[in-house]
Amino acid sequence: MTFNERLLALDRRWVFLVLTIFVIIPIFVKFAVPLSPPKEVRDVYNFIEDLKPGDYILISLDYDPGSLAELHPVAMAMLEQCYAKKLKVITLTLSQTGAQMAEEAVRDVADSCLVYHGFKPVPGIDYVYLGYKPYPGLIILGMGMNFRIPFPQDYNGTTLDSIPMMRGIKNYDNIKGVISLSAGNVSDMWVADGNGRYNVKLAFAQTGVGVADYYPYYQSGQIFGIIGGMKGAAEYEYLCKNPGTATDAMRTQVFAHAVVIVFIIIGNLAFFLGRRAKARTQESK
Amino acid sequence: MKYIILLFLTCLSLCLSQAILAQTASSDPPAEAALVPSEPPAPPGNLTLKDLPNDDGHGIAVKWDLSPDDGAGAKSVISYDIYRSLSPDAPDSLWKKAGTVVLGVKSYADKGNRESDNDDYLPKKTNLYYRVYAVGAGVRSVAAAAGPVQAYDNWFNTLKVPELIFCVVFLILTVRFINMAKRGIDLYVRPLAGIEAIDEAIGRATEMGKPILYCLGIGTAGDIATIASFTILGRVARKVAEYQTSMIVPCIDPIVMTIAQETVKAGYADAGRPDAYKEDSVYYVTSQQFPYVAAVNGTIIREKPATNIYLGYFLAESLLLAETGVMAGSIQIAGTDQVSQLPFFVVACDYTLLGEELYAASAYLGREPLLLGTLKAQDYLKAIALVCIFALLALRVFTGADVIHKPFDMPWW
Amino acid sequence: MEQAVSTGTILWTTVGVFLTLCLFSFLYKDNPFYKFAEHLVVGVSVGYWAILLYYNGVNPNLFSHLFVFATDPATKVQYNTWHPKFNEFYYVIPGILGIAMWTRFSRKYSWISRYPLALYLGIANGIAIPVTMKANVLTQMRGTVVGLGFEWSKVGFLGVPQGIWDVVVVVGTISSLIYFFFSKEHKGAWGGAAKLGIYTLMIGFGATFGYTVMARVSLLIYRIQYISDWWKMIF
Amino acid sequence: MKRQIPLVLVFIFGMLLAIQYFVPSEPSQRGYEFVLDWITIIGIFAMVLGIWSQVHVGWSKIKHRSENWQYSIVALVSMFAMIAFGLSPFGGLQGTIFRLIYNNVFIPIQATIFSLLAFYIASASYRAFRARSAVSTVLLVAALLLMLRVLPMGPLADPISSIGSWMLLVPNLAAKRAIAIGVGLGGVATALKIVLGIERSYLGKD
Repeated sequence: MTFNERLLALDRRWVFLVLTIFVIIPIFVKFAVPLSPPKEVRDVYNFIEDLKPGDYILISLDYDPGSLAELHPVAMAMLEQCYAKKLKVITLTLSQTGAQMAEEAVRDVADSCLVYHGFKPVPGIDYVYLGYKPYPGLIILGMGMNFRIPFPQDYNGTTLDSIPMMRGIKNYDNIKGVISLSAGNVSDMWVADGNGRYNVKLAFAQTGVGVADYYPYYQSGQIFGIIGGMKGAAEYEYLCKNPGTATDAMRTQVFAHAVVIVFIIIGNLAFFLGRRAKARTQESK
Repeated sequence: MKYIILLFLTCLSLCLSQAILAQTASSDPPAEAALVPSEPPAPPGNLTLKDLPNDDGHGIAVKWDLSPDDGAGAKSVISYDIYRSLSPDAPDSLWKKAGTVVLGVKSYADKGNRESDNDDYLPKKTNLYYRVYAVGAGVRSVAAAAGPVQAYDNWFNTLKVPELIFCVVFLILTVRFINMAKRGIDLYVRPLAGIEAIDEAIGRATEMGKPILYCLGIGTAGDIATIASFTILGRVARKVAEYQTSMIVPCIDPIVMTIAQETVKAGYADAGRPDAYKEDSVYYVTSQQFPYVAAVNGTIIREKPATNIYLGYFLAESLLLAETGVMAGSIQIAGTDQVSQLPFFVVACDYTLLGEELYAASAYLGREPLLLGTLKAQDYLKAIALVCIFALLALRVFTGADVIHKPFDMPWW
Repeated sequence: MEQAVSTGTILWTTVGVFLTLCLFSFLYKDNPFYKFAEHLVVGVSVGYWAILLYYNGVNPNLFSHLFVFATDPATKVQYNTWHPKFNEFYYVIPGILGIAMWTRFSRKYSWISRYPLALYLGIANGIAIPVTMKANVLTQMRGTVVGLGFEWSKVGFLGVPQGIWDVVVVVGTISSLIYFFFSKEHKGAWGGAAKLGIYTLMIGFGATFGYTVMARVSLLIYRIQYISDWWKMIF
Repeated sequence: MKRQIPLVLVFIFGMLLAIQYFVPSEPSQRGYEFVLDWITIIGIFAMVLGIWSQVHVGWSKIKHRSENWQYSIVALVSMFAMIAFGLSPFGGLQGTIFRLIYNNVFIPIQATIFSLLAFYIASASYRAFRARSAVSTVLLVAALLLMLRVLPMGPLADPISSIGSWMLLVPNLAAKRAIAIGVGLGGVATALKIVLGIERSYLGKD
């Protein structure tokens, strides 16, 4: 049996074994994946980076626990970026099942800021979490008039006017931009009602499945950036120099994909070598 | 516990920050953003009510002219609230809120509930009255009651005309070609690779003395793909009986199992060997997707069937089954209507019936003129669909998008 | 975050991890561990499904129409009082049809079960005809005709106007449809169009396949996480 | 009696339900909902046949001591145990043991079987993606490009990613559309074959 015949008849269990090894390695060996974030992700990052301390930004965590794996890392990295830049962060959710999860995220990141940046953003001064209200389209429109229409109070029941950072903050005119992290069609409402009617500067983070549907909005300039799926999340973490769960998962993904690609290449090489060898033996006959 | 503490701390820090800020903020200008109820916007005008067409008689179509304050000014409208009542001068508490729409919208289809014990019950053939409020920032306009209006049953849904036309054309074509087939007119169909493979595969199983595994997918007996698979199963069973091979049919649904049993039995009877049919060869595994896959994979690896046939409705199990089949060294034939799973079958199986080829397969296998007739009808309707696409696109190119958009923007679609 | 984990939790999670490893062992070869896990999950799932059908199927869909239900004031759970009610007596029909399925236990009367089966198939197929026509044929036709923008000014892939790509979509759709024609052999120009169709299909399939790898690897990552969580819990 | 009446029933109910789609009136809607209940109820009663099939196949394996008969005991015991735990005396659907088994046996096993796909997708790629012919080369290249999107490709990342998006949005869309239209017509044809009684093998012989 020649070498390439043996390769062609390679037992699939070798594929399984190599894949297993390369999926497990990244769990123990942490190293940075060299990612090259595409423009649409860099646009989101640069937008936030270019804001000045004290600027207001609205982050809408419009996903449910089902999309947690892909969107939570973006939320974490982005919130930390905003807190570190001392932006005033308004957060809310338009997903019914996501209210508590979003609240925890907003607070957890604030807590971890103490460790990483030496200060703790204060609720009510540095950030506010407005909670969940039904009818996303109406909420988005209502906030265009005044935040107090859909959200007379924040998640904890404090009236907006008695929250220090919300004083004088009336509607989208007072904030620099909106970033919606969503797994579904809430994004369409943000485009139609938020950007379409009030010209809000808008960016999205979407799940890997849905992201393709929202690229046209990026191309047409209705949104200024888009972060797609686990890869986008890892890229965002990379830009923020804040590797988290998405980077971990991406490390495994890169390895797994590399394994599959290498095997495909090996298979084809063996196939071509075998075909040439066969042609040669036929010639010599 | 930790959350309670955290919540407590959050509240505490909030209170503290309030206290601190209360002192510093005293010099701040008054919070201009505060929601001061503005003047109420002007009410919407010209409220018209009609029975909602194409419904079960529990709906009213409400229309109005936008309020002059819609979309502009300090007292701009944010939304419109629609209320319904049984009497024009009922007190506010007896007006039921039927719905809310955002600014700029000037109609609302009020689809009530048809059960009289439901909170949102909208009675049929009864006088109803409506009010529409323009809602501004914290205030709403005045609203006058309009009505009466009554809701009626409708006997034909005019929005479904396109489907009706296509269905009727299809029926006519089918009947016409079946009649042609009955009269003995030869209907040509091109050869299909996967179909010939089925014949060969059964022959191979006979040579190897090994069974054939036929998997109907994870659909219920109500899924068309499963039904198409039954029609193929009958023919395969017949050939299996003729070749005197055995077959294994694991099913995911009891009804699927029952119909498959009848089908296989009939196939054996057609081949003239009804006694060779074994009831246990068509059996129920479980109704859950992944346990089913585990069991079928086990069967494949242990029985090492000469051929695996996967036809029907498949989801993620497509590749799970097909790769296991490769491990067992079986020839594999697959087909499904699930576009998302076709790539995996194409990659892992020897022959794949793509999409509608699954539906055509029974006609090919049986070669019965009547079945070929429906196949022809299918081709003709496909041609009609193509012509429609061409014509509409041409119309769109030559007349501009508006003309073509108009019919397509109707609620038909 | 140290949290006391109860012995019960550890025990049950260990069961889950053990079964997970049993199933992974199938990748090496069929073995008693896999066979055990396989038969266990089949049994459990049939039992689970039967119970689910009883509580969420028989009760709401049949018994609630034929018998008076009462609510337990303490637990708010509905229970069947077995007192017949008569205003929806016609629900006896599906009940009889269901019981007719059981005639399959008898050789002599098993033909009676064809009646409910015939009704089942008649109903399912009747519903399917217009719905399929609309959902597949008409919706996709509409997508082809008005779903695309045909914008010539907007720049798309490779700097080519988006409108051109929309035309490519239409051409791809039509040539793929031509590939599926059964009445005409793939010869000449027709065969050329069909060939274009099969290439379109293959690019689509390849892209879907390559795109899916990521989602499948994610599933594996979660499983490994599940095992490593257990590991951390124990050690 | 044994074949004719079922065929007539299929025709009548098939036609009625097809026509019902176009009739929005209240009696038609109520009738539709009632008839949908029939399907559910027939399915539930058929579950007894399913369980019987399980028991029958399992029991005959055990009785004849055929290969792997021991495992049939596992399947039967776990099935009846699960049913027993699910019955009211043990707390019904919310019963503790029922929930525990569901969460720690059923869910992990399901997720694990699903995750086997990661391995299978790798082995299938290795085996099947060979540039044997023009068609298979196209398949191979398309899949490869989409997989490369995930790798750090440096300056090549942007072009590869845009080719990938293009393939998903242009040829993939065309392929999906064409298949969907064909599947729709084929599905209607199949349903019509059953309703018109052209296809009747499912009714058995005699």
